[in-house]
Amino acid sequence: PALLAAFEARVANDEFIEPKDWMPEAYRRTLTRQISQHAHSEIVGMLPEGNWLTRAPSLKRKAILLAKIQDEGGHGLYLYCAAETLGTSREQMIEALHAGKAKYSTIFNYPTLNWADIGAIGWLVDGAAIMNQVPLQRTSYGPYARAMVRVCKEESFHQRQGYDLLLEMMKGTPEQRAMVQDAMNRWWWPSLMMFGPPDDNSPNSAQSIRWRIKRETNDELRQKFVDATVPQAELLGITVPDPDLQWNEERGHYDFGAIDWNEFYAVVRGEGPVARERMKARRAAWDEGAWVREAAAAWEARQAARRAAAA
Amino acid sequence: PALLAAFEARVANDEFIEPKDWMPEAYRRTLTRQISQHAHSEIVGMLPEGNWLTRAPSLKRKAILLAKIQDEGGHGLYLYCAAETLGTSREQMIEALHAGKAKYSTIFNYPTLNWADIGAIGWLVDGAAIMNQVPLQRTSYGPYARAMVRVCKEESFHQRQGYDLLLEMMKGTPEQRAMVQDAMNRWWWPSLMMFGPPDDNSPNSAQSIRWRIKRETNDELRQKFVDATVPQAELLGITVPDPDLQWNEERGHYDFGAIDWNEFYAVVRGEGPVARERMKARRAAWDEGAWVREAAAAWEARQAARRAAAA
Amino acid sequence: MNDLLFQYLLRLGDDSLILGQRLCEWCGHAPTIEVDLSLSNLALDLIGQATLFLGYAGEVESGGRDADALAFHRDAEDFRNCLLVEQPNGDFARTMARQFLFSSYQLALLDRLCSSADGRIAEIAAKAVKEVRYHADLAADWVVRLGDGTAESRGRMIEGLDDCWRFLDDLFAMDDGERALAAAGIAADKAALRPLVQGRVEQVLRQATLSMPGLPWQVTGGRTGRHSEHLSRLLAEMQVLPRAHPGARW
Amino acid sequence: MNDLLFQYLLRLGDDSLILGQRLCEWCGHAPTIEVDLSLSNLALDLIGQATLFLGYAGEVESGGRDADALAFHRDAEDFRNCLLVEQPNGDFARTMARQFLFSSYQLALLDRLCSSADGRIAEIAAKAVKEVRYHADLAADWVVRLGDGTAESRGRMIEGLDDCWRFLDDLFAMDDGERALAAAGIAADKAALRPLVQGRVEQVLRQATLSMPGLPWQVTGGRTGRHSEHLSRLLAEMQVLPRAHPGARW
Repeated sequence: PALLAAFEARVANDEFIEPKDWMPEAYRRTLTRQISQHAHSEIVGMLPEGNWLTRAPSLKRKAILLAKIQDEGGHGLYLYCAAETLGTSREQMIEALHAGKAKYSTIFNYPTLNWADIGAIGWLVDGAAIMNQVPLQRTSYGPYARAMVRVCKEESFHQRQGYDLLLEMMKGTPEQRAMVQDAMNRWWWPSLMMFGPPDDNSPNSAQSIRWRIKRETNDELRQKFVDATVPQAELLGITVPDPDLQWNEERGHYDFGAIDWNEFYAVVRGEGPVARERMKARRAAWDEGAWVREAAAAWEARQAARRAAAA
Repeated sequence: PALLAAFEARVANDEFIEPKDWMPEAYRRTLTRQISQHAHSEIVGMLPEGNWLTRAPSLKRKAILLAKIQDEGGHGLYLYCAAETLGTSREQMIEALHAGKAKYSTIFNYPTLNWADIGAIGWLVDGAAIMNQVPLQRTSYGPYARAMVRVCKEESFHQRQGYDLLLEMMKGTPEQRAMVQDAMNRWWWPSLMMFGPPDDNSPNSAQSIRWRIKRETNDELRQKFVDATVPQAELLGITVPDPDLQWNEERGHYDFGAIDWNEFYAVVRGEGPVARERMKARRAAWDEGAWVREAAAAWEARQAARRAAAA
Repeated sequence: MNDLLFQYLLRLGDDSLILGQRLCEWCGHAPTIEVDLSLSNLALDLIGQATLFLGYAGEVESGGRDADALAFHRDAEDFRNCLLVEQPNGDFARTMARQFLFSSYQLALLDRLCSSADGRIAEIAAKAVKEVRYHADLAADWVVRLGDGTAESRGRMIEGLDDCWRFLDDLFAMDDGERALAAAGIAADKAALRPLVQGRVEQVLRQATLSMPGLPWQVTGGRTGRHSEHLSRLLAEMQVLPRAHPGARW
Repeated sequence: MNDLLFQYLLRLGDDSLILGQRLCEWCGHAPTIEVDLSLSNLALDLIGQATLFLGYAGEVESGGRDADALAFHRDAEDFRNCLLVEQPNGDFARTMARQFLFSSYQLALLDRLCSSADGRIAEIAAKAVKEVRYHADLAADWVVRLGDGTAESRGRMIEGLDDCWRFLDDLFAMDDGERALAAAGIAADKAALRPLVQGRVEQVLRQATLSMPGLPWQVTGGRTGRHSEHLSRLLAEMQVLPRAHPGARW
């Protein structure tokens, strides 16, 4: 109880908790779940973009996309490392993902159907991710907060690249402009869902905010995202697929239409449009790579034995 | 010895030998090898054409090619049946193929690189096959001879379709005409090799001719093919890739250049340009289909048991 | 009405075209020669149907596009096939699960279209329905044989059906345009077909000693051009020559 | 001489482009995240080299084609890459066997081209040779680790090397044009490079406790546009958007 009080005081004081510090089990569990979920999202998130990598329409775009996906893999890597400081191994986390016990962002269960989707993911999905993540740079757990600093910097860069891709396409042929609008039509609502269930149905929020694992509510962040994104859509010259969207002078915010929460919960349950494909791809990569990991481990062990024998 | 004499007399008299008739072991063995090799060629021969089936450039051409490959599968099927009448099961023959013990026509170890190859295979490869097979309609083994009647009829049809495909392309764009010439450049020499080694290096020929398993020598058939094909190439408007080719007034035949027998023997050894790919594809189809064959057999057995129990 | 009819014919033709194309991928790679030949048979029938439906679509459109133009020069979002037929072959069980569901649906549909108020549709349907009766029987036979075969084949068939089950609503999806055509006796009322198809499917699964999977969240959009990630890849391969050589004849 | 130089630059650029494209296929599917990242690294370097070599090729040609036009609007028979780089990835051992042989070759080549009489080639080579040294080391490490790892990885590495061994002559093939460029100090004399590369390969295989495979019948033709069946399929995928939307900018 004295430990707990001291812990709560440090958190309330915006100090960082470090791996060797005492922390409540629930804090450890919640953080592990949140960070590993974030790591999984980075890794699974490589797939929808990877789907167009081999079909990127110019050498420059191919290189940009490749570098972007590589950054995501890098984020996944240091997020797994951050989570490991809490006592769960990367293998355990990956197995939980493959067993369907761990979640990842719902957004990656939607298909990428044309090249503009690559831009839309950068602009909308990374944009939404940034909204979620910027406050986490000051989250209470040190390794997570530091990881977030690097992640946010790179995500901002990706968001600008995505927007730039769409701008370029909007200057192009009618077919290209139609692709951009089509991408917007398909990604808008799933992007809003990325902020999670509405506040009145978000059970863990209060404690997470008290622990500085979360610093703003789902609905606050969602509103911020809408407010920031709508003018960008106008600048692009595309329509937001929401007839109820309008500026509310009084609130100083955009009002927007009702989200289809049935769809959201179906996707959370693992029934998203391409959820089966995503999990199959990840499991296949892992299972088919087992012999490589085993070989590398066997070789390392043999080298270590040789070094020991030589010493 | 009396049996043997009677057998030789019947063969010399151009009578058909039937499955239940007595026959020398060497005759049975040679025929089994020859028919199964022919069956394997039909089945492996589905692959180079299948390579372009999903890329056929019109619905009509896709249907024609599909029907053609289907015919080849059909030929394979009744050739295996004909070979089975000699006492070797289809499974045994297929396993011999996959183990590299049985051969198939060298020609199918060359890649199909553009759409004109589909025409060239019909025209040249089926054309060469017909030259080889027409005499076999009168071969001494009844089931083989009867299979050949049907095979030859269909192959002639394929040959005309192949030639028609090339004619159509020659009426097209410069790129299309270049494809036809390129196909000719690549398929001409391998087609000549289809008739096998030169007569002075063809060990089994004499006995095979005596047994009416073969009715003309390799070099005779090859000459026939050249004589028939060169005018067709001229009609198409393409060049035969052989600077030594010229009409020999005295012989009443075309003279042609030296065949690269080193290449031929390498391909016979299983080192043809796509031999690995062909065998991998066949083995994969067989191995990955094992569970289907087992399931079908298990179901049949269960049905038979049910019928027996009900009777 | 002409545009509605055009759209409807695309739906009919694209279903056959895309499934025929998928079946072509099996060619030379099936578990037995007999299976290889029967898959080719199905593919040939389907390509033939596609040629007729898309040919008629081109006439209705009167814009100078023939069946080949429609097959080889449209982008993914302009295709109107259901999501089910564009799904990858997977193993043989998945291919047969897909075929069984699609052919059962197509059989009921064509059976109805034999008495379409549009004479051309009725004519094509009358020809195709005979083919599809054979497809549906063949696929049903395999569902039974694999479902009631070995433990492995049973597991694969269950997995194959599971993979397809998300796409059933999409198969029967109708928009206002199609409803108008149905009211005019030209199109079939798919809602009315569904119980028929479901009955047939249940019967075959019972024979296969399999239970009906529950209905998971349904993925839809094929009929309005929102496809899965697989279609654009299928088309990249199928269309490569006409795209690389615009204007060439083959 | 300009056409010879153009052809030579295509050979250099196409090797990097096609291998880079193949490595892109691994993205998101590698055995570990670390491996995924290192394969992306290789691919990025290779795409970058392709951009430089093909860009320069376009300038030399002076026909208004830039690197993208050359990458996305040529047919398979106009590509000049060696057969090795267009071979499918297969499993990770095969990918690494291919990478090891190609990078060992490319390292020796670029090392020589750093002192090319053509300043632009020398410049590009000087940049690329640093990247490729890393590629060659990385691939050699994996050849050793897999060759001397477990029984399974050893078997796979042997199989992977076997798969590649048919394409070695093609890798070093030179025609008269290239020999003329070599005589002028612009191109490298590949015949002179071969023993170097072979020595390096032997050394690494020894470390991997593997023996040098014998040289089977060699398949050649990549440098003159006679490719394997794989290249046209790779290009159908890679080029699909620019082909479907001629004239569009991205």
